[in-house]
Amino acid sequence: MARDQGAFRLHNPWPKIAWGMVALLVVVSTVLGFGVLSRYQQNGPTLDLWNAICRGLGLSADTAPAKEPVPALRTPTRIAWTSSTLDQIAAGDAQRGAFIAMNCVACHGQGGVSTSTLIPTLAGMDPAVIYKQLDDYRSGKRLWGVMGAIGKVVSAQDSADVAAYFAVQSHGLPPLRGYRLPESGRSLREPDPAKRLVYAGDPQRGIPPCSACHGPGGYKLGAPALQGQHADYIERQLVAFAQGIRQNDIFEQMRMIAKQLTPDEMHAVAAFYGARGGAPSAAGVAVR
Amino acid sequence: MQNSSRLALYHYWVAFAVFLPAVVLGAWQMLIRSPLPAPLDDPDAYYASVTLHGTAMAYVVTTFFAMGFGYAVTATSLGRPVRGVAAAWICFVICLIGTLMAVAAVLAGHASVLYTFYPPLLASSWYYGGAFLLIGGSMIWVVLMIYNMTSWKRDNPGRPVPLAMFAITATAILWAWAASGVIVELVGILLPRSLGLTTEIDAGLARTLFSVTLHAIVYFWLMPAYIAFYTLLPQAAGGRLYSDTMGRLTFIMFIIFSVPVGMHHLFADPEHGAGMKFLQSFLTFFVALPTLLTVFSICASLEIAGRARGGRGLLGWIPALPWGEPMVLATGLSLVMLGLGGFGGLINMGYAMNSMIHNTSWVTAHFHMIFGGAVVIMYFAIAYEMWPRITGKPLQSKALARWQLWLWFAGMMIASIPWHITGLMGQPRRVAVFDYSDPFVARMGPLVIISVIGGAILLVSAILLIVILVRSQLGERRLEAPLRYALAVNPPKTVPAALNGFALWNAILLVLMVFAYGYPIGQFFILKSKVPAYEVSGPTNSVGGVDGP
Amino acid sequence: MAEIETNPLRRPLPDGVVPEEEITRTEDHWLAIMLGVLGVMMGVMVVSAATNALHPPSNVETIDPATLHLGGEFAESNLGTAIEPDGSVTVRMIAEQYDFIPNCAQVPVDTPVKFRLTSPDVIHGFLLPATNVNTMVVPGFVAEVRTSFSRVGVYNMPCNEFCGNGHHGMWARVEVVSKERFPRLAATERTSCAKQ
Amino acid sequence: MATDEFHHSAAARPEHVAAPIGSEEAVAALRNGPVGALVVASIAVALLFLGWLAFYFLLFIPRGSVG
Repeated sequence: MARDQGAFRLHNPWPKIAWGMVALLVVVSTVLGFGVLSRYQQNGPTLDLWNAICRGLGLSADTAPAKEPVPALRTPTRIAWTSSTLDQIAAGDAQRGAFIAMNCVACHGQGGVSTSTLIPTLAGMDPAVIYKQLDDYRSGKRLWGVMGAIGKVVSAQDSADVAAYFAVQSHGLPPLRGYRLPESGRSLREPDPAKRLVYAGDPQRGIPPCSACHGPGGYKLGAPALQGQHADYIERQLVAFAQGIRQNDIFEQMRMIAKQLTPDEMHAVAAFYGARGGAPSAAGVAVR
Repeated sequence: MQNSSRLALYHYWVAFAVFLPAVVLGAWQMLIRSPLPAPLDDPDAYYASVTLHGTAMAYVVTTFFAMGFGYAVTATSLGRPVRGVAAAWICFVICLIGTLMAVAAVLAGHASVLYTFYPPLLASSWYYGGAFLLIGGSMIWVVLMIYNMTSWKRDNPGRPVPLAMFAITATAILWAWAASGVIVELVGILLPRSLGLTTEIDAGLARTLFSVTLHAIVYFWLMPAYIAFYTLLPQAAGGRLYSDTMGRLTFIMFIIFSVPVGMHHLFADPEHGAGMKFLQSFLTFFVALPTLLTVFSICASLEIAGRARGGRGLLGWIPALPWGEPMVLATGLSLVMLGLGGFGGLINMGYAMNSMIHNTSWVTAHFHMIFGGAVVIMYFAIAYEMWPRITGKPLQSKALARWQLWLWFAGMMIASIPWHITGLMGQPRRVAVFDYSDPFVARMGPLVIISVIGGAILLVSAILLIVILVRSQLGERRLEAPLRYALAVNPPKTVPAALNGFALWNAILLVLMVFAYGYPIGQFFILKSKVPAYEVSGPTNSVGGVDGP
Repeated sequence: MAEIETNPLRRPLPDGVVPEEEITRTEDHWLAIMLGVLGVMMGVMVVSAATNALHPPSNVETIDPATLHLGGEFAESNLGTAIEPDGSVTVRMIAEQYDFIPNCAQVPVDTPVKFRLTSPDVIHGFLLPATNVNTMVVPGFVAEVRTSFSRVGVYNMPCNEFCGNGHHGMWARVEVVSKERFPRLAATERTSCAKQ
Repeated sequence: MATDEFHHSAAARPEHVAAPIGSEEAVAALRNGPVGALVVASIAVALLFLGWLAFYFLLFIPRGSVG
């Protein structure tokens, strides 16, 4: 093909014109893009040619003012979802976790199915959630009575094991995974405020739909499934986030959302999840 | 029925059978975004629906239509049976399996990532696998088109390849270049991650690779329409093609300029410097050239026809044209939408001006005008032109076809023009539901309702299309009418080698691609930008809830 | 074949009436005019981009998305609006599934503003309607937009890129206030509407 | 086959070539060159061009700086 087309024989008129045009395009666009336009930066000094080329390619970035002072660092947690953390959680040993979990029965119930409405059910909870909360108790990022002391005696490995154990327990929170069938009444036109908040959120106040992270149908790493959780517990956590008592949510997300909610809305959303949870077990039904 | 006719017919039917439900989804999506009540107002259903609508329209309808059109053009323009029919059927089956896999994954709720994938969102491997089979499978068609053209050239040395065949081969080559980006993204990044072979995704690289596809794919969709403009329209109008050479040059320019310009879809992205963005913005200007050339050539061809039919005076040829012919009517309507859509495109590619409309409804409006309007209406016209030739039965009826084309045009205008305006007002794309109690959003309400009406009209038109095609095919009367291509005013006896093949242009495109994409893709081997993936249907790996150890 | 030969409809034009050269010349003229039109547009674009320093937002900076909250520029204590020594302001925000943080930023009018955003999870979009502020927020990269606002007011700020099933709930706001109303911040202070 | 050589640019076989008008009509139609087509296409491109300039200077630039 190349031979009878003479694609590289520049004495033929077509290849000559075509290659010439291409060369022209390349030169003109390079000069304009890197030699001219990249020199002029918005709200910044004009760059010399070398810096303009580097910036135009993306090799160098906009320079921040040198060593600006920053506020005292405040972090919500020590946990980051790095691959090593996720690997440790994934490697949790449920059998070993079962032994550790015997210490949890008194409050969190047999098999992690809590009978107390202010204590969360752990059965079926995502192991990453349990792992992170235990670490937050350990580091004092989440403060809640006895859990702080318990957090200090369990190691990271213990946390992963116990998380793995609770994750596979049944009769607790229904599985987070899987798709829910589409259903009408999940948009912003839904009159029931709780259902509206759960499935559609409230964009005007910057509140995303709860279900997008907490299910049903949604998932976010580190966010617990709420369906079937005790309503009183959910409501208390929302209040704690709103009042800043609880601050271990990464990027203030739950604090920001909870501050926007009225007490009635917190109650309604909590009741929605607690009541619609499909009664995990007879003992697990929230008592109100 | 001739084998190549059956081949074309099967492809067309898959395309149109997918087209109708996809239009239904589109109309419903407009409804749920509007202030009007919609059945099944569930945001999750919207995102699944957008994924399905995009996948169906962008990959399935277009690929099957182009393949079917390619076989029909090959058989008729070369005047001999398609070579490699067995491979063509294998290709058909592979693409169909891919389609079914992808659709099943979306319907199961495991693939709400939209047809543009958006890594690090991660869908089920069935979706990516399906997309790969469909797009990768269509490469068999690409090879068949090139093979048919080159073998004809070998058998007819020194003769010009018929313009229609030259153009469909250009389409195939363009599609191979275009698809290379998405195929590398699927095989190199998304499939391995969704199968659990890798742990991280380079979102910036994935987006850059997809941008190679994202603009050129639009020209892949567009090419059958342009082939109709050049080779079918002049004879339908009763005239001759103004210039055969310019037709060839147009298709060559499409190959060269539609691929190394994809980064204008990434103007707002943080992973590329402004210099590289300017280079591709600059090249994007040249992709307007073949279209501007076509506008003139087509007007000139129509003028010849109109004058031959008795049109007098400067513009008297326009009313003299046979507007009752679906092909002529569709072209007129198509050019109007192409003008409006092209205008939007000139705005989008304008370097910094892109910031004004990036990811707003303006963009949705733009490509619906171009693809949903200008291109798809020509698909209809091509189908109306070809149905009698491949089924051997007359069209039932031309009047109904005219209604269908007018409705499609009206629907698309009514739907898209308000979108342009809401886009300028700042309405974001791909949002399932809007809070119309917010005064900022409320101002867009009336415009959104108007576009819903347009959507309903489009749906009526799509149903009408299927009715016409089914009625025609079930008809009794037999008809013998071979497909005919337009003769140029001066049919060239010979053409320069450069206009009779693609080697030179592929070499030029390769150089331009290295220039435009070499650094933008190469930089990811240095940048540390890999990030974890986020599965859209919840965890399926070991950190998942119920699947624990 | 003989029939075709004699069919006048299929005969090429007699040479010299409308020679191919003339057709090519007409098309060439058209092509030249079109190149001129496109050239003018490109000229407008290049000149105004140079004089006003108009670019698509394109600052290439990478960052580890998993550990943003543990320290550095995007720790929660450093989010919000900061005043730089030169009097300009920098707004640092996180775009994550499915919120902007802070979800209401405050900036002074007629002041150089630099938005710096990044994402700890998936791709988001940052758009202020009726302005040219518009960028993708890609995890692993810091997105930066430099601008200044000439009009006081509240700008809605939707996420404009599909980021998952909560995408439609991801709206925030930017409040542009007069210079007098903007708080005098110490170098280590950060502000947002929520903190007022 | 030399007689139908000119058909090859449209289709390889004569039955697939359409020529609804003969040479005389085509000549007559093009006697003044495609002036009407030039007018129509020029108007279309002019509208496009002016519209683009209007968008650039009346919409884009007033929306403020970006970079």
